[in-house]
Amino acid sequence: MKFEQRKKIEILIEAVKLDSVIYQLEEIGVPGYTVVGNISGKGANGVLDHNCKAKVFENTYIFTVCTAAQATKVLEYLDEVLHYFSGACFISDVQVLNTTKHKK
Amino acid sequence: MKFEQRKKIEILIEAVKLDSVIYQLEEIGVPGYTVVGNISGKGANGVLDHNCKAKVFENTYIFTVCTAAQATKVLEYLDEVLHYFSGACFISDVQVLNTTKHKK
Amino acid sequence: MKFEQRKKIEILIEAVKLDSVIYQLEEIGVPGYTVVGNISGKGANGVLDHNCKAKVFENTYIFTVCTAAQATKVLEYLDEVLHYFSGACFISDVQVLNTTKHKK
Amino acid sequence: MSYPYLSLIANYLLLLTTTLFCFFFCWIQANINSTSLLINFHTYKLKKIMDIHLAIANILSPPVLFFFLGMVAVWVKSDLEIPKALSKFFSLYLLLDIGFHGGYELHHNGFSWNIVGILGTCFLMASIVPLYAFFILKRKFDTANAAAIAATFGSISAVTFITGIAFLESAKISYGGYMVAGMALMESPAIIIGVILFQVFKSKEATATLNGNNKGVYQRPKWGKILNDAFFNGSVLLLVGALIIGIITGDAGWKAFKPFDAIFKGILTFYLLDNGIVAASRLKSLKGSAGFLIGFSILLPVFNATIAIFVSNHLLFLGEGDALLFTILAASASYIAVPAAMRLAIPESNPAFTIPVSLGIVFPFNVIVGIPLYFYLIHLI
Amino acid sequence: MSYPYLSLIANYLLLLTTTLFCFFFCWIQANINSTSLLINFHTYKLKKIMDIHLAIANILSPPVLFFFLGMVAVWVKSDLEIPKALSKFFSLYLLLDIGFHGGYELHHNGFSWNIVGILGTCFLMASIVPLYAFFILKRKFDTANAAAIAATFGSISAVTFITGIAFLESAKISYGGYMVAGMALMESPAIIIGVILFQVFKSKEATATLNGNNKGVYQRPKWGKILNDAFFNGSVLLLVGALIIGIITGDAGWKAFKPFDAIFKGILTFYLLDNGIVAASRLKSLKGSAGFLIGFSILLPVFNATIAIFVSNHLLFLGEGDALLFTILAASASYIAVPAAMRLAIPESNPAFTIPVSLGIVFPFNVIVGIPLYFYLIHLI
Amino acid sequence: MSYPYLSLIANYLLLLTTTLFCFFFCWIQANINSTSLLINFHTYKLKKIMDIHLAIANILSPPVLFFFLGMVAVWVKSDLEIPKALSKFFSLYLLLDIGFHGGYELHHNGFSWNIVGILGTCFLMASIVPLYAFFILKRKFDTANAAAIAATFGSISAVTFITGIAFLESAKISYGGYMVAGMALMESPAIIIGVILFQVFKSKEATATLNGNNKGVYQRPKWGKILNDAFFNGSVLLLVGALIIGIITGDAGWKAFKPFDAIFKGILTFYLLDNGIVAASRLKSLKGSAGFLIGFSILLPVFNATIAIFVSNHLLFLGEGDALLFTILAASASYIAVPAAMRLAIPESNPAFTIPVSLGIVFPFNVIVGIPLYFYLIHLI
Ligand SMILES: Nc1ncnc2c1ncn2[C@@H]1O[C@H](COP(=O)(O)O)[C@@H](O)[C@H]1O
Ligand SMILES: Nc1ncnc2c1ncn2[C@@H]1O[C@H](COP(=O)(O)O)[C@@H](O)[C@H]1O
Ligand SMILES: Nc1ncnc2c1ncn2[C@@H]1O[C@H](COP(=O)(O)O)[C@@H](O)[C@H]1O
Ligand code: NA
Ligand code: NA
Ligand code: NA
Repeated sequence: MKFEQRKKIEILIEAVKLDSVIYQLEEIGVPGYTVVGNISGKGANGVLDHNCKAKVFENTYIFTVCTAAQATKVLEYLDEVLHYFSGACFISDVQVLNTTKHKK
Repeated sequence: MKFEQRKKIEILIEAVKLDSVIYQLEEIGVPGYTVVGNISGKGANGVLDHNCKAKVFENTYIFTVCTAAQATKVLEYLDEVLHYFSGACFISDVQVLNTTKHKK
Repeated sequence: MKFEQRKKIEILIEAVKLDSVIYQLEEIGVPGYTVVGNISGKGANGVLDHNCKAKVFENTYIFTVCTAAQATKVLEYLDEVLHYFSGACFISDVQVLNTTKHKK
Repeated sequence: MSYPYLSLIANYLLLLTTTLFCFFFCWIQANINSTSLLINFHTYKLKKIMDIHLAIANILSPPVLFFFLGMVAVWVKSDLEIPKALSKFFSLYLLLDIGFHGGYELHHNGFSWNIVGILGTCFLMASIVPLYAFFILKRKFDTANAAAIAATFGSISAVTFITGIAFLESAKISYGGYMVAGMALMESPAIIIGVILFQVFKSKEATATLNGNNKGVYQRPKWGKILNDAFFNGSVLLLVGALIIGIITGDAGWKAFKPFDAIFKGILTFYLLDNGIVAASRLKSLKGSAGFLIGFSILLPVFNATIAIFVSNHLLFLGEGDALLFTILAASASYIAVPAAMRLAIPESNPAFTIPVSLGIVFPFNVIVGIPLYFYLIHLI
Repeated sequence: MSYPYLSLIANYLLLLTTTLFCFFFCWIQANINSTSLLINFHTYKLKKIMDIHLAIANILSPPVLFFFLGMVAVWVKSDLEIPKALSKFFSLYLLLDIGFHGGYELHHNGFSWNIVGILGTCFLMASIVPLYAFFILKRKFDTANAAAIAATFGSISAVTFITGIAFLESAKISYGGYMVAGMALMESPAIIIGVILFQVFKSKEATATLNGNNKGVYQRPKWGKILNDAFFNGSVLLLVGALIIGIITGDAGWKAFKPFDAIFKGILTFYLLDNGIVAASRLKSLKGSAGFLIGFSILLPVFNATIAIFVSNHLLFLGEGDALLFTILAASASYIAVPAAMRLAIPESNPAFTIPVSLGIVFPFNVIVGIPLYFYLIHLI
Repeated sequence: MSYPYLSLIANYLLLLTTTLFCFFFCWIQANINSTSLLINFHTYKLKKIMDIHLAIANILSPPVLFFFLGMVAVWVKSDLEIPKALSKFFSLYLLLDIGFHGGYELHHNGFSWNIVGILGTCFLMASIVPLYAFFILKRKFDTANAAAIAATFGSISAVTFITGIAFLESAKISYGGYMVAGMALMESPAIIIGVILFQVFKSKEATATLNGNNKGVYQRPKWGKILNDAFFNGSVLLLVGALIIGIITGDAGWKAFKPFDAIFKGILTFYLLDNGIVAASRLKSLKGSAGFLIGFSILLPVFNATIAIFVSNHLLFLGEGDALLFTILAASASYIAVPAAMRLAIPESNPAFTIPVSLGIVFPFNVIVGIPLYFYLIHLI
């Protein structure tokens, strides 16, 4: 078994902005990402829920595991987006099980 | 970009107790929390599922990223709750991307 | 409050293979696991979605917190599974709040 | 990881009871023809037996058979499942429909002092059942679990009630819209009585808890929240709301709603299919005092039903339809609201008792055996 | 964490308006009998008042009452909720049904130049409303929020429209299938006008943003995406698609679809129940300029309605049914598509203004007070 | 990240075929009037052509048109989507309804040896198709993928079958309830044959896997699980269960269920709308041997259909309704159960082949072109 050190970036972002974030992740070229549905939460901007009709008060959760270099680019992008859009961003260290598919 | 060191507390708790946990998080004053829906799992108390009618065998997942001081208070509360209620609690270190909104 | 150092293993795996993975986790004897529903994502094998009829393009997300010894066994199993099945595996360190129930 | 032993026995017992019951009725059915000449002169009795015929036809009604199919799906490890969102919607639909229909009937037949008497008795029944159930259960369980299980039996199961209504409709027997109000009244009292019983009797026990380290800091949910949850929980609110709206809108309202009401049996069919799946899965988690629990969960409903039949016949002078519904309410046990409320108010109680009992045993028993049995008894008296 | 103050006032005002309105109509209703002899000779006027009677009957229609029930559920902190998947399905069903039905009607009555005129006016109305709304709003809000709220008012709410259709159907008043096309046309223009208004007027403002550190790197969504989202969003596509399919398939298609259309009122009932829950929750998040917003959100729809009534009477010569629908379209505000589009195109705008206004105030006002009020006015003229 | 090339071609081809087909029928339709006088004497042939008329009317049936709308939604990048829970429910509803209805018919018409013959042929057909499909596919694919795709074609698509039933109902052509049992029988054999084919032929290949490091430790799913999944999967169980319940409950059961069955076409419409969305998205993921796959996926169903038509005409002597359903079963490919079963049993197979083929090409082809085409052929013979 081989492992590689990677950064895990967890992103919470307003539902309307999810597509843009995904687009940017793909532009930067992260090896993958996962979107978790059915999210609700509370932060500086009050309660966000997946159960209200208006997508604007809806929350989405997406995480990506990528190299430190990619992480820096992702964070620079998010730093800007989070000035305008509701959300949060958490970074941590993970090991990735390096199977053939996930070899960079 | 500025980052701050924070604690991430992941909580799995019986659905009936979710409201109390959220109430307590807000009392303690964590800057935010996220609830992830559609959870199922297994632990010491057997299988919990979101798909059975009775809310008592239902599981919820909530995480909060907060300062070490807040984390201690949250953990003290949970230590007690988890004597009576099904659930688990995991703590890890994360960096928070410090945008204007998330400045403490 | 007592804490214990554990490994958190996050697994993303094709929906058809979820049952086998869970079966293996139980065989290895991890103290518990949590399955998060409503997942979608993208990786080396393209977009996976929970919203298409065919389960084969569906993604599942499961994580377990266990001892390092158990983690090794889980990873050995996954190393093999991930040669054939779409998915990813991330490992990190967490502290577990050790209530009576979660004492090993 | 071995397949729970006792659940097998439970499944088996259930199947046995049901089969015996079916045989019993088939025997009656078979004898109708051969004996019909003999008892031809005794027309009254014959008519009664003919109605029993009806009862059998109803065990074989699609919703009940689909309930079976759901159980079979679990037993053969099929992946058949109803999405949770739909299952929640079905129950909302059934409550809204039954409430609205009850309101519409009340709009027509008006309110009388007689109805007040019936509703009062409903309320009383829901308060007394948990009391005696508690003292029986105390012999086997600690205070917390005894109180929780007792409350579960004291409250009602709306879907059992609705299955009873479907039964009456196929048999073309009428019932009063106020019975829906009676059901709403019987949902919550048991919760309060359960909590009171626990508070009173636990102080007599040693205060040592399971874990031995109850630091006393732990705050129980306050009565405010308990009462709010009990009386304004979604089901009660929707039921009562629909009832009131039915009374207000009368004919015009019901006419507009009618085509939606027409799919009632279809929705009930799906809901019971789902309940069959969940009930069979929950039977698996029966452990501990399972033997006692299984016996208790079949005898208590029958005992409650007997009292209810007596009351409805000798005190309330109810018609057959109303009597059956009242009996079903008394005999059924809650598997949604009460177990959740108990879990929160009495966290020392173990849901691994309440749910398998109410959803795994009492519900199937009532739907398959109970409803026609109670009807048979009411009919004979 | 204190319960938002102003939402209480908003709730209160809403209740007050509604109550006053109900009293007003009850008073008319009460006077019909006493004065009926007096004005018996004036048959024409009497018939009008009789029709008002109808209007009252419709405030008391099940869907509207269930909307109230949903609001009550939030006020008593009940856990009643409709699963999101169902709520989405209900809106898809309503759009498909109304589109299909409109298409079927168009298939029968054909297309005329008259219809082109009506559709053109719809489009114009949807383009003008955001313009004057913007300049009124600019007095209290910055450019971003003024543009976003103005666009919200310029667009329409399909469910308000559909509630209007249910109203017409109970009152047995006919309307044209082309009004559905009119609705589709009125959904999107406001989005484009809102964005243009913002682009034009923000340059006149200081470029400093809220955070003061707009590095200018930030890329706004391109016009391509805005236009694509505006014209091909799910609701518009389904509505227009169903309309076209209705035109194509004609009688055969409608006949096959008819039984599914029959449950229309039931689905609307559930949808409004859900909307009541969400509306009441959203009212809570009203903050900031709430006083102004509440007043504005009641006066602007009434103002828009007045213009629409004038236009439909003096320019378009519409029948009562069509006039009511046109008026409802003008008076309603978008609570799904436009707030989301504005959030993306004008991120400086705050959704804490648009949603509470459109879903928390305008929607209930139109459904409860507006529809019968506009009908009354149209009827009087 | 470039838009997959071949999917464009696939979409284009599909549109082309469909358009040509429509033109073809429109041409017939147009000629009916002009030639009707000419062939008036030839009444028999005319009646046939009139029925073709029916066929065209059915391509323009709402469900099929909404299927198109779903595809259009993807092409214009709309956000239209049906919540997954509803889409699952729709398929459960359709299976339950069709099973129940089939059972009810069997209850009436009874079981005959003739039926046994038909069911046996169904089973045989489902076992032979994957065999010859495998050997054709082996020329282009490795054993794993050839076996998986072959199994996909051997099994059936319930919704295609149901669309066929809707077609027959509009055309007022009767069919036998046993065809539903035939469908249930045709679901699973292909899975087993696919796995056997793979097991037999892979040993002839080099054992080196894709990754070259197959340590041999890897455990394949056992036959027990494969068989259990194949015969007790949710769809089969619900279908067969509903069929049996339909037989048991007969008239009384069906009468109660009737109003729920009435919304059948509406549910089918929604389900096809959803399938249109998913099919169009899946077409995008066609890569690799796309050219061969597209051709193969249109020719094989037509070939299977031809055999089926021959068999149903010369061996089984089926009526037009039964013959069409049998043909549709033979021509359709599984896009839910089989691809999932193959993925688990033959992990070396790539779902990027099975799904785009079955859901992206075969399903649309059958629904749009296939059903009326097969009907036309059956009718001509
Ligand atoms: N400290 C936090 N811990 C966990 N989730 C958070 C935190 N802060 C914000 N969030 C999530 O991010 C969403 C938006 O945050 P905000 O923009 O601060 O309102 C919230 O609804 C939460 O779901
Ligand atoms: N070691 C673990 N790893 C991941 N999830 C866990 C673990 N232990 C418990 N859980 C989750 O917490 C829930 C309740 O645990 P328990 O009270 O131990 O039954 C389970 O259903 C799981 O969802
Ligand atoms: N680097 C990553 N970060 C987050 N999720 C990932 C990553 N790589 C793969 N995944 C998830 O794993 C699934 C399967 O990955 P793959 O087999 O590489 O297509 C994807 O659909 C994602 O949900
Ligand atoms: Na009871
Ligand atoms: Na408007
Ligand atoms: Na086939």
